[in-house]
Amino acid sequence: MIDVLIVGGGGAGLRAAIAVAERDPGLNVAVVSKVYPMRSHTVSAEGGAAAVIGIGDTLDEHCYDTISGGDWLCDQDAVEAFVAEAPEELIQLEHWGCPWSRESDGRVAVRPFGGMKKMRTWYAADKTGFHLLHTLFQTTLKYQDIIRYDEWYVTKLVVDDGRVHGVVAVEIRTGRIETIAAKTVILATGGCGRVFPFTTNAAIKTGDGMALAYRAGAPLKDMEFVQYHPTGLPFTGILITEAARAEGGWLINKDGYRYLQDYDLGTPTPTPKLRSMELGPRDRLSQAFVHEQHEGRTVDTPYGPVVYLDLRHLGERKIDARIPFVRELCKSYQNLDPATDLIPVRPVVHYMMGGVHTDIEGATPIAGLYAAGETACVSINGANRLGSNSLPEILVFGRRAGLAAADFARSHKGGEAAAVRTQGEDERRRLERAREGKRTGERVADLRELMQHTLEGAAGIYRTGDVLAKAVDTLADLRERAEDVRVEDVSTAFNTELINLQELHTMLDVAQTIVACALNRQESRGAHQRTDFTARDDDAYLAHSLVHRAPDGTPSVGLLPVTITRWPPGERVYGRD
Amino acid sequence: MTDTTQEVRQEAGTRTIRLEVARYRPGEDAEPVFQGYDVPLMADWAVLDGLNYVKDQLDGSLSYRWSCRMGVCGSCGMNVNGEPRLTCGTFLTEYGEGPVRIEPLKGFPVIRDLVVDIDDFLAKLSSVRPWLIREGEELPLTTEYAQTPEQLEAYKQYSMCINCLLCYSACPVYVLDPDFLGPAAIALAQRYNLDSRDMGDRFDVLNLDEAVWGCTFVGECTRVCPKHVDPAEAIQRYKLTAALRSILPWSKR
Amino acid sequence: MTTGYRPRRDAFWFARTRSYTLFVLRELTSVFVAWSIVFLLMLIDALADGTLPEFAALAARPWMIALNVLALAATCFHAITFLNLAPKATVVRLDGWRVPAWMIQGGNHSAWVLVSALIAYFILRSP
Amino acid sequence: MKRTVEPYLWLLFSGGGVVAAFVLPVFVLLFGVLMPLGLIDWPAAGHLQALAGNVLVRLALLGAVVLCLFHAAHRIRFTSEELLGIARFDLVIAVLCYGGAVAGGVVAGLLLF
Ligand SMILES: Cc1cc2nc3c(=O)[nH]c(=O)nc-3n(C[C@H](O)[C@H](O)[C@H](O)COP(=O)(O)OP(=O)(O)OC[C@H]3O[C@@H](n4cnc5c(N)ncnc54)[C@H](O)[C@@H]3O)c2cc1C
Ligand code: SF4
Ligand code: F3S
Ligand code: FES
Repeated sequence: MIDVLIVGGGGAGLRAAIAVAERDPGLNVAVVSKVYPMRSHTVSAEGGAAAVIGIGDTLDEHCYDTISGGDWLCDQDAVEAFVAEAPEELIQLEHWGCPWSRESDGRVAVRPFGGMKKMRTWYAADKTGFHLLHTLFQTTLKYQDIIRYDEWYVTKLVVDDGRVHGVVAVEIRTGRIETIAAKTVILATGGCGRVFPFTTNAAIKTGDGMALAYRAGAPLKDMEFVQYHPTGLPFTGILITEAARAEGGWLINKDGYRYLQDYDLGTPTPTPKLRSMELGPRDRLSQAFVHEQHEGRTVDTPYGPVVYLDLRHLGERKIDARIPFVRELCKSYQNLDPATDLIPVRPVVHYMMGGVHTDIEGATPIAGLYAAGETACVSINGANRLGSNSLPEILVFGRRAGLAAADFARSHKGGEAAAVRTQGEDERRRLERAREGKRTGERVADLRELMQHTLEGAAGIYRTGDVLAKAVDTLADLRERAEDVRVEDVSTAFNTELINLQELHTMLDVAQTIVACALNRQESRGAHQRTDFTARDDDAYLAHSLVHRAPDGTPSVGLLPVTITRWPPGERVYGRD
Repeated sequence: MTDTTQEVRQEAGTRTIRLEVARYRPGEDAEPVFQGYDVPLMADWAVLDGLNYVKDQLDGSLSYRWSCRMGVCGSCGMNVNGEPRLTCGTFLTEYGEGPVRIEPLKGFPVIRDLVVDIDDFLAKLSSVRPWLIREGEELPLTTEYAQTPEQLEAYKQYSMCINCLLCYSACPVYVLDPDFLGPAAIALAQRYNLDSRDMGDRFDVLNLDEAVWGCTFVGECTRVCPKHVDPAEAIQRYKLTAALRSILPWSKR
Repeated sequence: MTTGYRPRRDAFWFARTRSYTLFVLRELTSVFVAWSIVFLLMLIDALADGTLPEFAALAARPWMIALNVLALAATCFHAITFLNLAPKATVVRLDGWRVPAWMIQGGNHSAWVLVSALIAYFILRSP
Repeated sequence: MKRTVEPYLWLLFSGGGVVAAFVLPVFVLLFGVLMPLGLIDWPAAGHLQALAGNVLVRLALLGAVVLCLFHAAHRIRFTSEELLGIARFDLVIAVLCYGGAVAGGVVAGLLLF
């Protein structure tokens, strides 16, 4: 019997594992991950992690930036806890060996970031997530009692009588299907960017944890809030980090004009100014792009319209010192050198503000089930996450969830064995049936593509009621068709087609909740912009969307009040003092 | 491949390139066989995009690993025309008219098609104690250990390894003798050895016949490394360290 | 647990890529290093026995010259590769600034030329 | 802790590599190529004998011979194992290679002293 079973070996999952191991070495802790932990998507994060350390910065200012950045949809008690614990977490990472970039006196260096009023973003060049994840992974190796299930894919949460009892998972290498009994489960499966066609997210980001929780009866929260990052490379969707703008990069349209000044984001200055112009929040920058496109001031490419990110004035030396990975990525994937060329960029789906509904300790309404990281919604990100808040979030709430689960495991006995066995058997039969193969039917990839384009059309940067309503029907149709797809691979060994099929199902679940929540929220707030309801409506919608799975399998959306502590809703002001 | 829109596929319809992909199904095949697929030759397609095209459109049963498609997760290493490469960062146009031969990384047991077993490497990775070792009192979580940019520079390069294992596949010593600790694991040990905050000693695991002394300085590991880690250098440096320590037993590091 | 398929050893791995071949050539220079030492010992022996003319006659045989031309090429290849690789093991840092490899290599090669000239001078200098 | 002799062998190998690089090309060039081809004259036997008569020179020669032989032995050991895939006979091969080097050193010692 596992005491704490963590699904996901990314930043949140590994941080939770260490927290459990440190709290009580007697506990059995296991990490199940569909890829080797160091392959998790945290590895791709580039820009940095925010936490107050500098003199002249205060916790309250970080809170305010986060809350106003989230358009007052954040739970302020959670934000306060997050901001207070973030510095310790980043220092803890430093103590574990993370190679943070440094000032010449040996102290950790910080850089500016979008929507932040102070310089408080710690960074390890522009491979922050990579260093963070590898440091965490290597540190977990010190705790030899942490059991790892590498390349195991979790397909189901076993829940009985309102309490979690473990998971069912496939060992991808052998095809072995096993029920892993556990007193507590922490979901740390990351985001779901792959429900959209054009995303910075890795192939593994298919929203599995959200779907697992949702199917098990736990609600998802704020699923309509999908973040578009303003600067992705046009074909691949590879992210050009916000750090590029923080170091002084400009966004220009086809006339070479810094167009952000036309969107109430301040006036251009030669060097970056905090909370202004290119350092505005991501939702506003992505929306400005759409307006430029409508005005015909973007440049057409085979992969859609683009604007340019101009780094040329930074010079080769600064680029190499601060954002070398940007240069490497541009050279290999776009065949250009940012020191001399303009970088074509367009908004790209990047991050999921919503996720599994949890409280401030990471607990879901199902006893023993916790969630942390991008898959969870605590919520500190509200309607729009600020860049560099996610990495500290996965650490702070990964640790909190780990500790809470450890305490739960210590104070509760293991659950009912019979229910676990029958549920496990049912799931095994379902998976084995899927692996029998089927020569006819549509391809997984084709349905996936249809779903992705439906989402892009309906739940993109701007949304509108009737398109969303139509998308509800399209998705319902796709769901049915997905029950009957072609499966060519009947092998037990490393059958990725079987996994892709499971992922298609989870993505469809997640897609349905996104569209349902977006349809239900008749206002514009942060990353959720309705062309038919263009204003923010605090009277009706200063509330989280909470979506449950109805007995007939469709999503049913309700509202939950936002926790306000000290910052009453106000206007979001950028570029004006 | 992020967005296989209909237009892209049509536009590509005319020019194709042949991929010869090693297939191996345990229990069915006695040894790998090659299977040919024609995929669109698109200017900006990586080899990985070609494989994704095969899996999505031609043959759903092909298995391989990938995730980030931006050269940082380390999962998509394969042998492309005999060279270990990250397939997400290797472009089809590099191979002219083709064909492009895609095989699993050499030196590892093949689990399936292009997927190799890397558990041995993970065991080696843990064996070098790749974590920061401190002695005495820890600083509280309000203060960081100071480290100047120069001190950071001293190990930074060795911290860039993405565990893609191209170096193992390229190293004839490892291919010949799987007991060899190998380039990435030793480079990682050096990453901690040279970190000014680390007080650990990894002499006992590095100064072994099958650790640094197994390396004959072929140098291929460094040549194929996509992240410029230079493991060959890390190993030769530790050889010097270990040799000096062996003749001057009182000296450390 | 499946162990998976292990390909058989490739007996001609060193012929597969240019860099492998260069590596093997580099290692094989050691055979000529050994030969050069044998040749040196023969010379010393001849000096001790006072049979230098016989040694000179042997050395002038065409196959002997051919062998020594090869040995010259091999020892030069050895010298170049060995001196080039030296900075790998010895990373020199001055004040945190890492002395670039080409400087160390340049230093090594200069030393090589100097030592060679010195040896040649002592041997050829008329008494 | 497991003991290994490799560090010592490697030091001899590296030292030998440097010596071989510095002295062998010019030696082979002079005695093996230029003189036999008649491009330069053989020095007088007396001159060479006088040179070799110097104890320091003789010691240096002995050192160079031993180091170079160790260098060659080390490489031949590993290269033969890699080329022929016979690493499992390492012990035998090592004894042969280094044994050869030691024997060469003894011969040189006898010749020189
Ligand atoms: C390109 C990019 C750049 C970014 N840059 C920044 C930045 O600079 N600063 C910042 O703060 N944030 C950044 N972010 C956001 C941040 O990186 C992520 O939100 C964060 O890393 C998520 O971490 P996680 O631990 O929640 O999930 P992940 O790291 O995604 O890990 C998910 C884990 O769950 C496992 N898993 C998933 N499903 C299953 C299943 N069914 N069974 C078993 N295991 C499963 C996976 O194997 C994986 O181990 C960036 C994001 C992207 C895409
Ligand atoms: S050292 Fe280089 S080649 Fe080897 S695993 Fe690391 S990144 Fe890959
Ligand atoms: S290729 Fe192998 S032999 Fe050494 S220098 Fe690299 S580990
Ligand atoms: S897919 Fe991640 S490195 Fe290639």
